[in-house]
Amino acid sequence: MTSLDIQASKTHAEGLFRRKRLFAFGVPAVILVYFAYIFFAFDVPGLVQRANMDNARTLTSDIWSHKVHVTRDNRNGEISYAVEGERKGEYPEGKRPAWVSGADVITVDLGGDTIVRFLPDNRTEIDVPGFGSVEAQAEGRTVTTNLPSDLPDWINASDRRVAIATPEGRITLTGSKTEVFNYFAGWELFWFTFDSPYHGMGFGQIVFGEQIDPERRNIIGAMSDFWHNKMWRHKDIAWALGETILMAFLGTMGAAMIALPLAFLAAKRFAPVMLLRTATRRLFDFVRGVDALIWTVVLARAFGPGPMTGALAILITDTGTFGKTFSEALENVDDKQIEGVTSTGAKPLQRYRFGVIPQVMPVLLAQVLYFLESNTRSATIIGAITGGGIGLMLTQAIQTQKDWEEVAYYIILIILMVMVMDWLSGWLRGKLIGTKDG
Amino acid sequence: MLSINGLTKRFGDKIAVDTANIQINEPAMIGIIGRSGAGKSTLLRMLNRLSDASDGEILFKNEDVTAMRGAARRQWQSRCAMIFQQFNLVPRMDVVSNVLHGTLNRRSTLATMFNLYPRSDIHKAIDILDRLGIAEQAPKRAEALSGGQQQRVAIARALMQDPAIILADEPIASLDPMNAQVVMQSLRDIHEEDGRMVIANLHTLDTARRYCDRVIGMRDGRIVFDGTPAQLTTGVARDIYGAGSDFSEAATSTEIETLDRTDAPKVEAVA
Amino acid sequence: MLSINGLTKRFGDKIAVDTANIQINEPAMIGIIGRSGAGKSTLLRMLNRLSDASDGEILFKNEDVTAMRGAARRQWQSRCAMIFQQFNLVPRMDVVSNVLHGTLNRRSTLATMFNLYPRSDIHKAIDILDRLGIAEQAPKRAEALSGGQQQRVAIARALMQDPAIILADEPIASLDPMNAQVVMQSLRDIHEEDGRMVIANLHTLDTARRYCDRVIGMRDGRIVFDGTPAQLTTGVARDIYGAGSDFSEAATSTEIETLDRTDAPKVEAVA
Amino acid sequence: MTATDTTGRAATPGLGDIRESYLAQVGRRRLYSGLALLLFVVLMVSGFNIADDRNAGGFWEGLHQIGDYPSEVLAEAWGKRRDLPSLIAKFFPALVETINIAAVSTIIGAVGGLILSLLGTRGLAKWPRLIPLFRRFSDTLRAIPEIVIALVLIFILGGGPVPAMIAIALHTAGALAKMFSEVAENADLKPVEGLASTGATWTQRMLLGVLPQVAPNYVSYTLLRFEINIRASAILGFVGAGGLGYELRNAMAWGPGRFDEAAAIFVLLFGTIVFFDQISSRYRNRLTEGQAQ
Amino acid sequence: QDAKITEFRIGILGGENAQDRMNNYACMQNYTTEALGVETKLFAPADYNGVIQGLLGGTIDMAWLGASSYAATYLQDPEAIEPVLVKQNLDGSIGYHSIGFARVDSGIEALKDVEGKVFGFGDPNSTSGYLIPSIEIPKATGATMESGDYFGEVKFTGGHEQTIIAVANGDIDAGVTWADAQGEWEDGYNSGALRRAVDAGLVDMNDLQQIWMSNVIPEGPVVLRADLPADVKATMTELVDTLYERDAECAYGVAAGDTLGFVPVTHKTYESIVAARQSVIGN
Ligand SMILES: Nc1ncnc2c1ncn2[C@@H]1O[C@H](COP(=O)(O)OP(=O)(O)OP(=O)(O)O)[C@@H](O)[C@H]1O
Ligand SMILES: Nc1ncnc2c1ncn2[C@@H]1O[C@H](COP(=O)(O)OP(=O)(O)OP(=O)(O)O)[C@@H](O)[C@H]1O
Ligand SMILES: [Mg+2]
Ligand SMILES: [Mg+2]
Ligand SMILES: O=P([O-])([O-])[O-]
Repeated sequence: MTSLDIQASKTHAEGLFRRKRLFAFGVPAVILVYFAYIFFAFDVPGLVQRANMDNARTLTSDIWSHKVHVTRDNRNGEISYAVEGERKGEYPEGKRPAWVSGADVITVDLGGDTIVRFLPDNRTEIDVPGFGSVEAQAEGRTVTTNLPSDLPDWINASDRRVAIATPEGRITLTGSKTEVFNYFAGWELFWFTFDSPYHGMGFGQIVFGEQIDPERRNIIGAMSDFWHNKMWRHKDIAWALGETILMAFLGTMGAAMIALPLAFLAAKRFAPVMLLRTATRRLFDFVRGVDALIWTVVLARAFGPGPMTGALAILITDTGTFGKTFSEALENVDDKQIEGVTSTGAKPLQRYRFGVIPQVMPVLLAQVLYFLESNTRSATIIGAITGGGIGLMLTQAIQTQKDWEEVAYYIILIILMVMVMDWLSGWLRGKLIGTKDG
Repeated sequence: MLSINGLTKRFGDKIAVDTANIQINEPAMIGIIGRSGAGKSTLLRMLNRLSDASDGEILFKNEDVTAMRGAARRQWQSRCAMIFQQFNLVPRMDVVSNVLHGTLNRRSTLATMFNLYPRSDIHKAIDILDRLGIAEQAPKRAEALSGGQQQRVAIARALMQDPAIILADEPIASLDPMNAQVVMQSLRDIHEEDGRMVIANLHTLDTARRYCDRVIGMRDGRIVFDGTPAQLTTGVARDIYGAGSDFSEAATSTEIETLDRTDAPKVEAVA
Repeated sequence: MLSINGLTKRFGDKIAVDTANIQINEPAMIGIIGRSGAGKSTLLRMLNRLSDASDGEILFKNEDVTAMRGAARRQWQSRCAMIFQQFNLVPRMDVVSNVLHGTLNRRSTLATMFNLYPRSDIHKAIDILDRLGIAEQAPKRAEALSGGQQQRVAIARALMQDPAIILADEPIASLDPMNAQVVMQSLRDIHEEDGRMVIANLHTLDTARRYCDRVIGMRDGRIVFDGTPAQLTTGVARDIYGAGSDFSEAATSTEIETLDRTDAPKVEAVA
Repeated sequence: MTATDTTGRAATPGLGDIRESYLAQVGRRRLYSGLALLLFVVLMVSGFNIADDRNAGGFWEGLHQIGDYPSEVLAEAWGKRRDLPSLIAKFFPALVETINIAAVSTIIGAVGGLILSLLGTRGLAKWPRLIPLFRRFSDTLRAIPEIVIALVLIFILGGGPVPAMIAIALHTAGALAKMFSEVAENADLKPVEGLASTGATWTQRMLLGVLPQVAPNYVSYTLLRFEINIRASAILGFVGAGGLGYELRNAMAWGPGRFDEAAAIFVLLFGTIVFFDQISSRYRNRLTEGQAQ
Repeated sequence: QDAKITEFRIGILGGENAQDRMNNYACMQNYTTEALGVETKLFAPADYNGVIQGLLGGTIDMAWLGASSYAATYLQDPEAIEPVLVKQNLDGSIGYHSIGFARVDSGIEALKDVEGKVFGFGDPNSTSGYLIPSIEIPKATGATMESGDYFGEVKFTGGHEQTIIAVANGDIDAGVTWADAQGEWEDGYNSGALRRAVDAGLVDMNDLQQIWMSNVIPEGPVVLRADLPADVKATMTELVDTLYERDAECAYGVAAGDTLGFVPVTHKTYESIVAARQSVIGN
């Protein structure tokens, strides 16, 4: 190569690298500019300000712990004990937690020497180690206390409301009620609620111990009480999970069964009539494009809320998706096998059965099984709209923003459900495609 | 018996088979030779009615095959089995099922949809496989077999049809010499033992010479030779293949003996 | 200069390289021969530190190469270029970029991400390609090149590293005889002109004899011969290859001259 | 040499045995496929019945009403068709927000998925021992439906597009990591080794050795994901994050009187989905074809 | 038309935790099964529209609607449902109010303080959470409810409960929900969404203050699907009518707070609301 050529080569290469550099800088730069636009379009700075870290804390602590409320109604002096302050979590008449004592003066021992005493006349006395004793009285709509004017940041007081947060628990006082929250790790009442005779019993006691409820054998009674737990509603949740999986299963399989014959109509080599083919394809595009979301809303009118509506929404959308992929698979079938079967004088249906189905079956099965798993997730979301399954329970539990332990429970169940479906579809895929003869 | 009169096939402007006339009066074993694109496959596909003729007629025992439609056509196909270069089996199904496909025309659609065949057919299929020396492959998937074995499965499928005619479109083109020999011998045996007519497209001269009673040569869609192997001189072959004087038969050969004459190692045939 | 002491590599029970001892005191051109599985590749990969030694040490100018970790190891790799049988280029990238990969160790990751190679490096890359006779291929994708050209790109990448040692693992095994000659000659030229040490695994005796100053023979992981090409008699070769008396050098040859002695057509080398 | 037939036959075990064992095999297979079919039919039928039973309205009673709602919407929208363009203009910003959510989360998710896939692929991973860790991590990300993360984040961050964006991005990262690593597993390692031999760092090896190989597939999967994410983003709007889904829910919920709005939003959403569906499938075809050449 | 029914389906309006809603209606479900002798199912769709669609499509037999939801159903199909009963407050009235409220620490004391800020409605089909305030507030402010006109932004939170939480969390500056406006603010009044939120431990009313109150709104009717057999209608009307006498605790749950039970009502009561809804559509 002459030195002139080399020079040309070098210039050329420099140009090449300039272009590559432009590309290498250009793409990230475009993305960066886009992100900058998004940063302001989505109001991220405002969001950072509004972000409520207290909520985050509540959420994380709620997930693994529960609180027991001790509440005095300041108008009638009645004291109630309830897990999470809910009606369903109320201690039965005449029972109360072990850390509450006294009759006229009710003493609540929060632990770590933090003690709250409910005194007569709506008076309350709180011993906080290292701070001293706080005295408060509720009168009408106001609360008076002996608190000094400069307060530590864990006390928040006005004449209408006093809130004290100690490491052991929280106390809030208002004119109408005085509440003490005592925190404990774990999910309380997960197995049995207070009204079950099995509450507080160990596993061994129930399985091997003496009969607890004279009416029922221990295991049967315990299972039934667990199943009907009012607080955690295991039965409803099991049904909800079942409904969600059912939606995914019916929707996916139904769609596959409808899409298979239709796909023949959309595949060039099996549907010589162009008009029919195009019509079928547009139909597929349409049902896919409308999206499960809108189908859900449309179908809810005809079928009402429930899993059938969700299943049908999935079915309709996926008929479009399957129709498209199936017909693509059908377009690509190998002619040789069909021809071989045809040459024996086979009838048209037999040709499809032996010439086509064995070829496309692995592709179709793989596709269907993959969708079975992904539709389990879709069914969760669709349930939230159409009113069925674990999706609705989850969204509503989150929207009411209090029972985060339930939310966590649902989330864990959903993840497990999806993972099990994932595993199941993988297993079936291996079994069916690995061994099945057309 | 089989009479092909003025059979023509046009693809657009292209004439793939040009007024072919063949008369076959007894169940012979016939080889059709010619170079690639000569129209051999097209001819056979018209015979089996896999494709329609543009012109001319095929008469079998005075029945007009070209005119058959629907069930009659399928009925004809079942009497006129076809064997393909690429075997054209259903690879994911087991060997016996593939052989049983030969009975599809006789059985009701519904029963076959569920793979339900009479036990006697299954026995017969295995007998045929045994005759072809691959009975022990019966339960395997077709795709698990070697090329030669697959072609024998295809022959078994053809036999299962109990056909009057067996068409074979370059049955040994995808096979190594050893398997080629086994397959050609099977066809010859079928012809001799069952007295079935066999028409085979072949692309090597020596195979045609060795196994066929009669050889037909095609060139550019026309039949340019029709005679006994003995009449097939090198000169005639040059005509058929349109080759110059550098044409050597060995170049088109796939026979083991031909190879043995060179220095390649000797191969033992194992079924 | 390079001193390999008791170098051993075990894969489970299998000993791929068994206490190899090699002393190299000057930048020589060394060929390693031995049959498949003898441990040649494993030895070279340990030298480049692509894989770790199980035992023993490699000293280069009294530095312990085997002990290097992280950046030091990569630094060593940049001084000890490697050429592979399958070229191991990035096929979808252009030739210049592939050559510039030789400078990766010197450049920051970020800079390479944005293709920020200094202009001088780009010029140098093209000079190297020119030296190897493939400058006009510079803008093409590597995958668009022929095998011989790709191997020369790989050599260019190695040169771009400005290495003290060039390792070549069967650099011509995937090439046709003509390209093999070009590539071996390039390596020889680099050795002679730049004074770089070249260690090449070769599987043909005559190549080793023709291009190398020193030949090392390996068998079953052990070094069984170390000497000049002249000392490499047919008897020694039989030992190395563990062959019987039917061993013929021609059988392992890829040289054009060797082939020319048979009836293969003569090929002109075009740079 | 013509004796193949006889040699073949000599090797044959008793023909009766073959028949028996084949018939037994067929019987077994029929039994299994019969059972599988039966199980499937039972599942489908009982599943249908359970779903029908737990639904407020029955399948058969509802079937004839299927057109009621759409026809009401269409009738009203048709009546007010003149407003349609202005309504489309009105809701266009919401559409842009929906698309933005999908686009940002796809980009972020793709980068996350890329890193996770490289770290979780045998032969490429920087820390081979941690492969199971990264794999389980992406499995978990993939298993969580977007709605879960979105709603939790709305609680902390308040409403708006960001929670939806983060939720979709996380799910996308998990989903793409799986698809990406399937591609990366089949990547040719020779270029990587070639780069390693020059002393390149892990990042350089991945960037220069792996990415060029897998890029077409990665881009194609990312496009597919973008299309899916537009749907996801619309759905999240429906349950609480902003964008077109939120507008659609309000319009649909109010019912007659705003069905023209619902129709306009529907047109936007449908048009967008079909548009990006077509674009992505066209590009994907091109990318994968380009690779085959 | 007088065919036997095989099951009875009760819809529960959205806007509250599905589980809580189911819990509150569990007693009602038992009574219904007892009274009708057929299986009773509860459905709690995510929003008001779910129940409206159910009634229109004939997939829900009974529901306690809001006045606006009733109007929505009536306007789409006047033949679909019949109002039968309405809830009576402790003072015997059958009205309630839309309450505008904000956080105490937000400094918002009246509607004028919300100018330029974020204002939240509940469900588009809610009377107190949307219809009435969307008519009355513009009269007070003299501007429309379009985002940016008077309020900086106007949002739909999705339901009463979500509005309360959104205000308490500061996601929106002010919102509207419903209450009977009887009893103490600190309790969340005697009945209504605020009371339920307090009972559920969601908010502390001391953190919130009232900034606006609508004129009285007629309480929504309990409706029955018009196609139901006459005896079923009679049985169910009787059942709900006497629920308070039968089981006050159950009535508390079903009626969202303290109540005197249910009294008969006809379509006439809701003509003004139907007109109001029509006027909003006209806009
Ligand atoms: N379906 C078709 N459409 C158009 N032309 C065709 C078609 N099938 C065959 N032809 C043409 O007809 C001619 C004869 O083809 P045919 O396959 O019969 O040749 P052949 O003798 O079997 O050759 P080969 O040895 O390659 O199989 C060829 O030129 C071919 O291109
Ligand atoms: N990664 C590995 N794992 C296990 N065994 C290996 C590995 N790499 C090489 N070996 C074994 O080590 C021995 C030496 O292999 P090596 O590749 O070094 O031989 P070679 O002389 O280069 O042979 P070739 O000419 O085939 O390249 C062989 O027996 C091989 O099977
Ligand atoms: Mg042919
Ligand atoms: Mg090697
Ligand atoms: O319709 P309401 O939400 O006011 O009951």
